Amino acid sequence: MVGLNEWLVLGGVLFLIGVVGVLTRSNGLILFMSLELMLNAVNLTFVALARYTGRMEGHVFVFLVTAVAACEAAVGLALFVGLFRLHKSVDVDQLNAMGD
Amino acid sequence: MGLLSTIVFGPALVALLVLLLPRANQRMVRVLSLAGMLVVFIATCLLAVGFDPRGGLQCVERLPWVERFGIEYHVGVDGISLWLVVLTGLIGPLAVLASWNGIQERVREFHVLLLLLQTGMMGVFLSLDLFLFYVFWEVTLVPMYFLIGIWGHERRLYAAIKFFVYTMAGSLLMLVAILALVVEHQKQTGVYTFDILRLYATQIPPAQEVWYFAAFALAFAIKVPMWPLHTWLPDAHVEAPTAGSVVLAAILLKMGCYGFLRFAIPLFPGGLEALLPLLLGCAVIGIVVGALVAMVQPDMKKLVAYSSVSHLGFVMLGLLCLNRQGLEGALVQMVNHGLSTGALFLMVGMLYERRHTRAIADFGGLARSMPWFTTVFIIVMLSSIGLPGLNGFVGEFLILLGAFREARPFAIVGATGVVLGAVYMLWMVQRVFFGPVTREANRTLADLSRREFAVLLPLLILIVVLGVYPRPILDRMHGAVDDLLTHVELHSNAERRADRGVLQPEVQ
Amino acid sequence: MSERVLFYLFGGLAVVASLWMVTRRSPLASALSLVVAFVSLAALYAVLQAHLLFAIQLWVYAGAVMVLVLFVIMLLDLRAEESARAPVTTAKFALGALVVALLGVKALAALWNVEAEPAELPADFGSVARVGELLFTRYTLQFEIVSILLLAVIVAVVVLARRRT
Amino acid sequence: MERWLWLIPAAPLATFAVNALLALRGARRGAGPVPRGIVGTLACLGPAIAFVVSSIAFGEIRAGAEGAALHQTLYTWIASGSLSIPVGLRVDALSALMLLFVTGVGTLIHIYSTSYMHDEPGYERYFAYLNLFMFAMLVLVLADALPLLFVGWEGVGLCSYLLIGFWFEDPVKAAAGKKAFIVNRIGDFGVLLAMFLIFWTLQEHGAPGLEFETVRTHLTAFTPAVATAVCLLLFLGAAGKSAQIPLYVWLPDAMAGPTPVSALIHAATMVTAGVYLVARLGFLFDLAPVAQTVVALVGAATALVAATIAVAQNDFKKVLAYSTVSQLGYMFVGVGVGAYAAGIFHVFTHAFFKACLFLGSGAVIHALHGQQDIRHMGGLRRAMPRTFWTFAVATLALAGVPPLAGFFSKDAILWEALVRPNAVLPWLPKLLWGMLLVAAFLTAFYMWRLVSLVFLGTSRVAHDATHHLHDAPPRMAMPLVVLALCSVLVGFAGVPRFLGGSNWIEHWLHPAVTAPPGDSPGIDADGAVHHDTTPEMTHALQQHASEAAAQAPHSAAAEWGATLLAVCVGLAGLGLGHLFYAARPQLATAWAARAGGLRRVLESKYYVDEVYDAVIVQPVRRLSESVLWRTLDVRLIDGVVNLLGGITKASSYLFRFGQSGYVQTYVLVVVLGVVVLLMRVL
Repeated sequence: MVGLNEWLVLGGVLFLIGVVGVLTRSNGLILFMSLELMLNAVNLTFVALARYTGRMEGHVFVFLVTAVAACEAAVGLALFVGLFRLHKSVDVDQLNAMGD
Repeated sequence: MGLLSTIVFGPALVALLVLLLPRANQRMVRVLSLAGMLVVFIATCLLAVGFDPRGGLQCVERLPWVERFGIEYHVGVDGISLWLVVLTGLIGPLAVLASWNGIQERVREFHVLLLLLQTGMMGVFLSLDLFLFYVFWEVTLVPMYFLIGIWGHERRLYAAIKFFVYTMAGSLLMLVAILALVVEHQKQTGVYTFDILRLYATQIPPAQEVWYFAAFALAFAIKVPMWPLHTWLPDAHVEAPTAGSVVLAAILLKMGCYGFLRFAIPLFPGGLEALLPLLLGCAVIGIVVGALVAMVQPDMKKLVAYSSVSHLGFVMLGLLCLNRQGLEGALVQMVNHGLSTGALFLMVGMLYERRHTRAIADFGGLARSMPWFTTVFIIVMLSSIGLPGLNGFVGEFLILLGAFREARPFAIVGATGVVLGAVYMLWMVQRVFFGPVTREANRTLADLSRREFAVLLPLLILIVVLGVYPRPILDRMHGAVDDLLTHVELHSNAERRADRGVLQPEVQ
Repeated sequence: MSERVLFYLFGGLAVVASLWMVTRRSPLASALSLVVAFVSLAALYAVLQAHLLFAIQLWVYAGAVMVLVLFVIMLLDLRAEESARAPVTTAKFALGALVVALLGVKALAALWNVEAEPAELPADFGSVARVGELLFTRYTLQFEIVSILLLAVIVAVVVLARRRT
Repeated sequence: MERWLWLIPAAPLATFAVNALLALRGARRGAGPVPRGIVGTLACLGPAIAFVVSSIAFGEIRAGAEGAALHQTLYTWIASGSLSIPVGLRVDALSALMLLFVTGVGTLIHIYSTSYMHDEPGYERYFAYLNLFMFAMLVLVLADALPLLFVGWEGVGLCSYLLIGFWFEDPVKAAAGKKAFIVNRIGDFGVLLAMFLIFWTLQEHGAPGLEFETVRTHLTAFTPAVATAVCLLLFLGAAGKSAQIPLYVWLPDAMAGPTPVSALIHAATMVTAGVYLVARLGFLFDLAPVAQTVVALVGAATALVAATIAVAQNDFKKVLAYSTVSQLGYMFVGVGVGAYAAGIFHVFTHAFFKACLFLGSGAVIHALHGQQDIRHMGGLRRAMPRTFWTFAVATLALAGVPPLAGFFSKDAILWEALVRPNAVLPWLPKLLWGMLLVAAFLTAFYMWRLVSLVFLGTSRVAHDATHHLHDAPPRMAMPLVVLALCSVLVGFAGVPRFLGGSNWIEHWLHPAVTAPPGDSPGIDADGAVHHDTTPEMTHALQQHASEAAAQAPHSAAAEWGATLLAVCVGLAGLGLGHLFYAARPQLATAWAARAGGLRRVLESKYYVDEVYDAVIVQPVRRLSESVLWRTLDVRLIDGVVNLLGGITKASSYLFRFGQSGYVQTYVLVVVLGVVVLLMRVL
């Protein structure tokens, strides 16, 4: 049997990789993909916990998170398309209209 | 939904509907907004018709909101708020009509904000729960800020921010005082409540009462605005679009006076006593200085704005006196000022639409090209300077009569405002309407259109009718004013009570 | 025993693919590695007896979302940009790594210390019927909210994507 | 009759409404003109109906007992606490007399106007204003309480403003209207305060109310100090409305209005409202000897000063205007010394002959197409005989030539001023008498100067104007003749006893202007007030006082002497005027050259307007502009506000660095936050 701690650490590692991506990549699309990775890491944790507690709620939440992530993907990508039309770039380093 | 809730939330509901309309269909937006405003106005009229003149709070609606802190949705109307509500209802459709041609950009957003503003103002006048009141108080701030900031004139941003910051600064202090008061009340009785009727009974040590009162009074005095906190007003008025100026002058300023009557004075009568000379002084200085400064303004809108400072000085003088004549005069004067100054701003706006200038020097001799306009303007001007037989006189007379008893020197100085009012108004009328036509553009100006006349007609009728027969308004106030006076007398110290003798029945 | 093998196989694959995704210069490469990571995760769900989620992960993530991403990447034609700049500036990377290290050390240590025994599972654990039952009984409201969210997103995306004329 | 009193003001109000609508309709582009006949007839109908109803009311009061009055309450206007202001109309002896000549003269002037204003584009507007004026004036006269009187009081001021500025395109005329309104407002300030003081005084006395009858029946409520304050405040109002020093400056400027307006408003009716107010509250003034002294002194000073100015004016209407100011001064001396009947009598007679004079001047100006400078007139007697004769009769009446109207009324005032003792300044009666005599001489002099320069001598009329010279057309001549006849006849209403008359007018007015017996503080022969007297004693003292004033110690011989002296002074003035301006014009030129400085001062009206401008108007404007507005509001208050704003803004720059707008910076901060949290929790 694989221990719960191993599953959790795997989830944590994936999550951290996602965080690194979000923090370091300037390409908006990769940044976005890193975000998806973080969501998936959390999903993995949910599923693992469901398996070890025997309760199905975790599955329901993963289901809901997936739906929300799909929404996010749709809107996010649409925004990137719009941004690209406007600036010919999806580089988040160049997007600081809110700053000044 | 009860009548009052209809009045409060009706405009917001219409605003939602307006949002659903297609952006391109401006006419539809205007018609729907106008219809909504009219329905609300009719509702306020029903309220006035069904009002029981014996006094007391009426049409009360009460729902728990945040039960843990005793916050409720609690609205009701009495003789003090009744006419302000009706006035708000009346000004609403006029503001929409006044923007019919003047506003051409972002029409939908403009009307949505106007409707939300209506909801906020109605809420302020009808709330009987301090928390609810504060929410509505702040709600009025936002639409007005955008109305000035988006549809205003050249220096609109400066004016909008000044307006916002001034009012916000005052109301934050008030929020602190509200919370302190509720906590104090909880300490004494063990229950949290924001219900002002129960808070009225809170006993506050005199030393602290002054500070509570000062916090409330500051918020309200800024809104009134009392001298020397008035400098946001001219800027806001000058930069606001016509409808904004009208609503600002006719209703928003009255929220300050109303706040004094409903909250600051009955909650902390002792505080008023301590600060009375200061407030009276500011009111009277406002009357005189407002009039003097109005006299030398080169800009028509600014002139009318400063005249508001002067008129609101009268209102404050009357309501600070706390006797029947003064209070009722102040209430009547609030309505009168709403009618006459509202009409003045409407008409200045009409001139601006034609000539794109508000400078007095750019006009002259308009009486020849615009006889109807001139006639209406002069009637409104006469109402504004308190010609007996028109509405302005009734309020001014009662205020000065009341003040003459309670604060004779202040009343005498204040009465000079009657003279000064005539000076600045007549001088402006002379320079704008009389004399030869000095600019070619003025020679062919179009007279009042049917729509413009329709906007002004209700105001004109009220100006004359309320001047000749103000009783319908006065009679519905007596009960509420008596209640207020009785309450204040009971809660202020005995020495003052004996001195003033207001509780003793007056000889009829 | 096979469970442990599968765990290390797909877990390792997921980690490697994720790292690959984060470090690639080309978005296309990143996206493809992410597909690998998602598929690995789907396999892990299967290991964890989450049959429905296994399917969903494949369809929605590895399928729909990633196709969408790839589609956008190709639509935007990002090659010009990817060559112009380094994928990661040194300062930024150092900062990110530092923060993640700080976070990681503590968090992973804590996670490693969790101990639990696997529960006895009913036969239909993770089946469509069980998940559906929960969704339509206890979590109806959440389910409906998500459906409204989806509707809103459809409208929003249409509005966003429409070319202004 | 009582039920129909409302008709008196309602009739002109109705015609005003119709004419105002017609005027506004006419102003719309493309609207057809309304026949002038309809407008004019309508306009005359209003005051005519009022005249008829007033006459009936007058007859009813004459038939009633002494002190009879008609009273009608329409509705309660304002009610607040103990204050209740009903709209009540009341006709007693005093108001009945006023009604009669206001509506009578008013109707005549309306008829005159139909012809005089016939070619004006603003015909309907003119009559609308004129009707509105009649309404306001009648409200003023009919009011049974101060607030309602104040409605009329301000109403006539408004109409005066509108009519002075009737030709609004001329900035000078528009400014004259504004000046009239504002100066009147200064007076109204006094009336307002007086009302407040009366109300609260009576309230403390348990009888809140502002009706004249309430004041009259509660005179004991007024201590001398309060009574003096009230009366001085009221007099401030009266001085504004009736153009007394220091507020007389608006009336000469008011001549900018059409001439019939000058006749109606600025000679016959409105300007006498101040005198009416003092007489109406005469019982109150009787309690305030100091106030009475002020009224009399100001009146006499005004009479004298205005007469001197009139001597040097060259504008036809300005001469008449200053003459009006001067005559109003006379009236105030009358009411100021407590001789209310004499004062009102002069109001009454003055209305006729001064209206006649103004209408005559209107006929001349009409004939000369707007020429008002008397240096460009002369010899018009031949071309305009009707105008000349009526004008001459009115002039003689004004100069006090017996037995014309002015003789009786002026003489009554002179005599009362001399014989009524003054408690405050014992030497005052003789001073007043002297001042009035000088004024009478000057009046006769400048009036005959006017007649000589306009109608006698050789013509100095511009050549092209001579062809169009015409006498007053019938509708203008009729009022002139009627008024001239009245100027001859109405004086017989007050033939004094020593001339064998009954002094009807004094008996008529007596019950209206005096305190009711038994409920007022006593007044002894010196005018001092006693509060500690019983009602019986009071009554006795009052009787004694009036009898003392009327008879002893002055014999009929003294009265004969004083009257003869006054008549001689008047005749001397006329004679000198004739000598200077008709018989030997070079004499006038020589004298004028010798006293050039004096003449300039008089011609410039003592520079009063300039002084007011320099001392009051300009400083106030400068104070408002540069101190109150630009310094206090803009620099100081806004400065503080902007400073606070600036501080906030400056400090926000510090925080702005955090708001870079880069997504990743925000994420970094979030993650750091999580790190910190984890450090704490784990």
